[in-house]
Amino acid sequence: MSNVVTEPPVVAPVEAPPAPRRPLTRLEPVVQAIVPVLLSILASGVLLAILGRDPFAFYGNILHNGLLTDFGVQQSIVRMATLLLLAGGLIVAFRANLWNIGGDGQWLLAAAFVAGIAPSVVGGLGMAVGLPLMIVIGAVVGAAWTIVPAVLKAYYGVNEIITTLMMNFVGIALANILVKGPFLTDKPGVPRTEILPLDQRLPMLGGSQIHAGIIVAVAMMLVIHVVMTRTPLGLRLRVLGSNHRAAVHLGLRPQRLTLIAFAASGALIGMSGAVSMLGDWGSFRADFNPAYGLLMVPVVFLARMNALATIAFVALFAVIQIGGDTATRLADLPTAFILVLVGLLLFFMTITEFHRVRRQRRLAVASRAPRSAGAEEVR
Amino acid sequence: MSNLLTEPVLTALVAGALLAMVPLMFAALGESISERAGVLNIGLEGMMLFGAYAGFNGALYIHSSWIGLLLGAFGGMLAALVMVVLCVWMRLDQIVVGVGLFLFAEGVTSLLHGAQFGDSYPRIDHVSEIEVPLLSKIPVLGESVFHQHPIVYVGIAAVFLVHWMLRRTSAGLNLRAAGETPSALDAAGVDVTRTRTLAVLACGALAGIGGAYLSIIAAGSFTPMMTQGVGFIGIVLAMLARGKVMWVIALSFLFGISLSISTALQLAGVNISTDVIQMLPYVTVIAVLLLFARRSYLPSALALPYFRGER
Amino acid sequence: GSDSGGSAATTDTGGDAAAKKVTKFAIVTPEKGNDFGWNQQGVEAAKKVAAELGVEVEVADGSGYDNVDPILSQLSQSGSQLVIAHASGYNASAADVATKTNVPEMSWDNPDGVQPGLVGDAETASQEGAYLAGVLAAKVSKSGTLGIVTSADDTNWNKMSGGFIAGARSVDPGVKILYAQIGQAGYADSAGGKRVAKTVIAGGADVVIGMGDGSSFGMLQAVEQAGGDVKFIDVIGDKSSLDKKGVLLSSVIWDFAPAIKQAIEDVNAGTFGKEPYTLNLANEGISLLKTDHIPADVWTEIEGVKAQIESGEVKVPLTAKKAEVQALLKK
Amino acid sequence: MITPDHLTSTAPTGGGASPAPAVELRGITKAYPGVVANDDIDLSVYAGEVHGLLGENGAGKSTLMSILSGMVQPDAGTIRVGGQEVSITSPRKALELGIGTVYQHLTLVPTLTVLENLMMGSGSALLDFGGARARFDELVATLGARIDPNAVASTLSLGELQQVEIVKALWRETRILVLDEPTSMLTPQGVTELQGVMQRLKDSGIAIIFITHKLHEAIEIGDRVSILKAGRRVGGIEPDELRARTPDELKTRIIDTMFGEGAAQLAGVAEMEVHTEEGGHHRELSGEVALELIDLSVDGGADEASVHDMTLSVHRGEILGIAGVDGNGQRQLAQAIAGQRPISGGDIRLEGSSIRKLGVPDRQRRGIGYVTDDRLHEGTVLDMSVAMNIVLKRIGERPFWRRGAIRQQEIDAFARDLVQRYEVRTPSVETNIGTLSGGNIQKVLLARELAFDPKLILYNKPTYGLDVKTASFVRSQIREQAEQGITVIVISTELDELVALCDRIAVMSSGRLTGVVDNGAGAHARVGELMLA
Ligand SMILES: Nc1ncnc2c1ncn2[C@@H]1O[C@H](COP(=O)(O)OP(=O)(O)OP(=O)(O)O)[C@@H](O)[C@H]1O
Ligand SMILES: Nc1ncnc2c1ncn2[C@@H]1O[C@H](COP(=O)(O)OP(=O)(O)OP(=O)(O)O)[C@@H](O)[C@H]1O
Ligand SMILES: [Mg+2]
Ligand SMILES: [Mg+2]
Repeated sequence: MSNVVTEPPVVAPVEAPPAPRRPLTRLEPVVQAIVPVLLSILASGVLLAILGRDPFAFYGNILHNGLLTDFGVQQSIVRMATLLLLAGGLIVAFRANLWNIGGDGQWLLAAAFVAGIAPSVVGGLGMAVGLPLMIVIGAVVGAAWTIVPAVLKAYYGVNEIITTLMMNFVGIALANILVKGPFLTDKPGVPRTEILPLDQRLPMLGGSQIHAGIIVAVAMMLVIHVVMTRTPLGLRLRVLGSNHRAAVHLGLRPQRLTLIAFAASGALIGMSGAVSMLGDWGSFRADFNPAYGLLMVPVVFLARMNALATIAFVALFAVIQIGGDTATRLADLPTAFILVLVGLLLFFMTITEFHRVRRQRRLAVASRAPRSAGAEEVR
Repeated sequence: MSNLLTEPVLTALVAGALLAMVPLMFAALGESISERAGVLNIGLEGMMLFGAYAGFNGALYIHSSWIGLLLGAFGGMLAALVMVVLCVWMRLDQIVVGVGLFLFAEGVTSLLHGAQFGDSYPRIDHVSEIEVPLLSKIPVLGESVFHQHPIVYVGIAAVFLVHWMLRRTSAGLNLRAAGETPSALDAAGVDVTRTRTLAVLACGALAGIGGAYLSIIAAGSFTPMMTQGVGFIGIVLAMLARGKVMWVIALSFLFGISLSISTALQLAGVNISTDVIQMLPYVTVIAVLLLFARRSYLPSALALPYFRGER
Repeated sequence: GSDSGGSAATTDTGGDAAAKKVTKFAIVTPEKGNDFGWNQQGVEAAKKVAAELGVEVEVADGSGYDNVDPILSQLSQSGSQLVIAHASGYNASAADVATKTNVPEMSWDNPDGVQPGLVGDAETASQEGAYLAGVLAAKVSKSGTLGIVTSADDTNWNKMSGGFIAGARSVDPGVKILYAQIGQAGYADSAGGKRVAKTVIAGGADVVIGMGDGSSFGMLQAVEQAGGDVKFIDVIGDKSSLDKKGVLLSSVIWDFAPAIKQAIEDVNAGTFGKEPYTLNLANEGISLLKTDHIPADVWTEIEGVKAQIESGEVKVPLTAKKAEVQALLKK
Repeated sequence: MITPDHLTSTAPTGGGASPAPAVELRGITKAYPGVVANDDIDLSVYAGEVHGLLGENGAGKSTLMSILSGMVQPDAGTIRVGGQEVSITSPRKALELGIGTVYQHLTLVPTLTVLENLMMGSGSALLDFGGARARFDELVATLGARIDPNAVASTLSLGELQQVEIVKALWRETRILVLDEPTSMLTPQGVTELQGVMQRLKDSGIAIIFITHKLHEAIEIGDRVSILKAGRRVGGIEPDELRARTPDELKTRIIDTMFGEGAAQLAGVAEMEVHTEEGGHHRELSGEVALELIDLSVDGGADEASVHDMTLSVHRGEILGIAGVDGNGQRQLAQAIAGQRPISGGDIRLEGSSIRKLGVPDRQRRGIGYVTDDRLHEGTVLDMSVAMNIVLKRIGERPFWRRGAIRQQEIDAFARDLVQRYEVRTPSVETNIGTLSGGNIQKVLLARELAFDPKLILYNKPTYGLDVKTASFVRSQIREQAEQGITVIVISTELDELVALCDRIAVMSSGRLTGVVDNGAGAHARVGELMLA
């Protein structure tokens, strides 16, 4: 008994192995990525069979056209540039528990704005100055579109799901007004902005079809990762995200943080829109809305808001998007089938996530034995 | 064009407003219920699409709008079942599954539509409406508001019912607790999972009916992605109603009438871009929020899975 | 992979692209080719021409708008000597891809994008057909009120609306025309189509011309349910096989075959894109569908007007922008 | 439960051991990540008897009770209720077995009214407000409580919430009542009332399990005592012995079992049990004023207490107590001083200069520390590690961050040291703080504040929920700080503690300062009067 006093009981627990997740965490990303993909391939494979299509041919075509041809892989990487920046923007907001559901509105508005003025700006200032400037402008527009939700949230606690959804609808309409109004070309055809000449778009990387946007995107993701995991700001955002009252108590200036998080989120999403216009589209068409923002919401969640993991997930979805169109066409299916595939993929990804958690809990409980021994020695 | 707003036109406008309002009302009512219980259905639009498709088939082949609406409810519940199993039972993330459900529903329904109706584009004949005695004699309103398919009145009644339920029945009380402090509900011996399951299924059924109304009555045909974002607006309305379901009627009517007004303005030759008109409802809400900055109330356990014994 | 990157490809297949004879061409449409409208007409025309000229055709219908670049590029690189980007929403991408892959592309309503040998421009004088529809409507209408319902602010819809208005007024200057648009991009919004069409009919219109894609079925529904003798005029495709209730008065039919055929022949001749490829009454690219709801005498008059338009006697206004339509309406 | 038929159903046994125990736990074991919360525990509770359950923080008391009330499933062990072996798979099952529980952390729905909270889970489809009201009045009468049944829960004070919780626990035919630290948030009067209630309940034949950290309570009210330690039942005191011995003997014995042989001597029972103290140690106070409140007013809004023009000055190195019934504006005052809440009037001066305009972080930089009373929802980020929580008020500062980058090793090392010194029961510093027991979370909060020596510290219920050893340890820490010249303000509802600790005691009642008492002979009584003024 006496040893209790000399040796504080706390020592025993400290020595006790904390829930042994180590081996698991290493394998995890792999499992996380592979299993759900296999499962959804299986499920939609069955669906394909029912529809009388050849599943193997179908998936083969996705892989071939999305990844295995030079052309396909390049297109996929180009698409990644757009999606990554968007996902990054969502990560920043979600980390702070700010549900920026209005990503598409911010994205489209920035895209429309950039596409609208790019031809004159880039033409006038030259690419060296013009293109970076346009990306910045895209960021500014995106950020500006988050001001209302941010202020309402920070100073009045108005729920941001409502406000961002609202601003989303408004943003989409406004983008259309812009392309049909101030930014409209006098050319016939669907209302759109002036086309940014091919040779004034984001420069291609060494003779490939991949434009510099991917470099910007990957760089930003790395920055986000470092900021979120290592810097004070990142930690402050996490704290705000998991406990608002604590943030107030700890003196983290929640209001200011809320504004910062929203602004950063909008800025990254705006950059995504800009890169997409300056890189691949070159012009914004009325009623254009690929709804990338909505797709990225679950993707970011499944990557558990980890920037690096997000890169992997985004790559997967880019390949599906690029390879999918041809695959569905060759299988004589509507492109809508890709949506089915993506939906299933999301379901199965969440399910594997579920099993990860379950496994960890079980392991944790299994770890009682050594601790029990510790208890013995205390008595 | 001033002589345009004749009685028949006004009637058509009000009727049109109702056509747009009813699906939204059902969806928003459903969403309010499940949000009250702490489940956020981002996939509401998906449930509506399922309902629209199933309902359309029912009405088309069984030649009864009621059977159609019933099947619509089942279609919606089928979609809701995904939320139930993954989010309520397995406690997976509601946003991920919700978005997944939405994309999945869009895909599946267009797929089926293409395979089934791709070359025939069948349409449902005019479904019989009932005239509310006396009231249907009132000019304008009589022919529009009081000359509708009964489901419209059923829907409005449902809102009142839910309102009453939330305040006067145990089920309603459990619902509110499940969204606010599930641990307390659990401690009181009520199964949180069961409560939330029922709420989500109810939401699915209502959203499904809303979708079925859209395809069977409002459009008379099914076209892929025909919900046109009504589901998402439903989510917003449910949140704006702040759990007070009566607001759902007012807000969804506001939405419907704003659409009719946009039509009226065009017919009157007023030269406003439809984009501007489309923005108006949302801009109004934002403006209201900005001016009166009311902390929009949301259940504190919304979108959070419940694990017993967690602190 | 064989052909890595555009710049390389460009240098390889450089000049001789124009010299190539078309053995295979491709057509890309946003929706499936079973919509009784724009997409179906395009696909069927392509198949027809392919059969006629004995060349292969690759059909990529239902390609949507979000992955245009990849799809066009893939088709350009899978052995086609001509790609038809069958949607004016594809213009920008078509020009890009053609330049990158150096395979000629035909795009719609894109006169400024023309690059002889590389990017061709196809135009529709759809307003001419709509003008005839207007004449027909005004003649058939008993109420003296006509309706125009569109699903979006769309160039083609605007052009035809203008033509319709002019045609109707040419018959009865005092004719009342109710003009309404469903929404921003209500192409699929069949409920909206029905809602707006109902209102227009309530306004007294007994002939409604509807331009809407999927939403057209909602409009048709409204007309059918209106009962009485309200009639519907459709555009682009021929829905008579779906017309159970006999309300389909006519349709402004677009036949893309002449344009596609001409384009292929020009590629073979190395003169692709020098001239725009136009659909008009003259080359049968645009025509008015003859149904047995149209009184014979009226039809003969329409034939007359048709001749006048072809001879240039009658000038049909071109209203590509909605504002122009509304201005015309106000006149 | 207090219905006549029930009274007759179980013969009151007046504390004597009746044959079959009402509840019998055998070999209960429950493990959590890295911890064995309950390790092969045996426990018997008899009808008409109060069973005091004691044990240091993290000993496993709450876990054991959670198992009994169906909230947690044991890894091993059997439970008998009224002789029948049962498996309590859910709270509903527990309620059906007549087990009512007042949890350590309140379980009311804040947005519902008191009555609605009570009606939750009632079988009937329609809510029977009439019947519920009758039942409520009946229970409230027996408990001698005063609550508005239609008040929304979030507007009640902790004390009132506590009463509602007890009503809730008794709502159904309850034969076994579990009270997990019910007294820790009550004022002396509250505690006395609760004791009366428990007496009445046990007379009516109910078996009560009573968890507390206050030995005298256990001894006074308890008919039987069990002591847990590191998840095991390491000892207990039978009724006869409990009656036979003097309180001090019992306390010494309990403390020794809880903390090991000789612990009592080491610390001194007196120091462990503030109850027995009477503040006497007079200290010389420096003349210089550290903190000044000048006509300070804080608007608590609709559903919170307000503070009305308070004027008060605190000297350097002084320990000033703020006494008062809970919910009389203490928290609002504390938040205003800490900068978390805007003030509506007056001024706050730190060493002469006004700080009213400064935000929370600036005031921290000026040396104001604040230990909140809401450890779960305000004090900590539950899903972050113990180590992180310790440095959360130092984000970005050296040595934990260098050139904007976090230094995890530094943080962990620092945290480990504190965990050692404050004897925080945690598997490791990487463990999520949310899984720690209430008392251990509190220790982390204290460590966080004490580690970085501030000018002025504000304690809100500093020993709330702490076991006697930790509590005395905290008090000694506070005294030490004062000796070093740090100004200390202690807000507490425990008069004994304030008397034991403070130089002066200010008393708050309904948001106003009703008086300031110099500690010393008779202070206890004077403060008591002022509190009710
Ligand atoms: N639950 C909540 N959800 C969202 N926002 C909230 C919530 N609770 C409070 N807020 C908003 O966040 C603010 C945080 O409180 P506070 O004003 O003390 O931050 P702060 O430390 O003053 O920040 P700053 O120094 O930038 O002003 C509240 O004033 C309120 O407007
Ligand atoms: N949900 C949980 N997950 C993980 N560990 C837990 C959980 N609940 C309790 N524990 C651990 O079990 C042990 C016992 O906790 P418990 O709350 O039963 O102690 P206690 O005796 O009630 O302490 P206190 O007097 O401070 O309330 C503690 O070490 C705690 O860390
Ligand atoms: Mg406890
Ligand atoms: Mg502030």
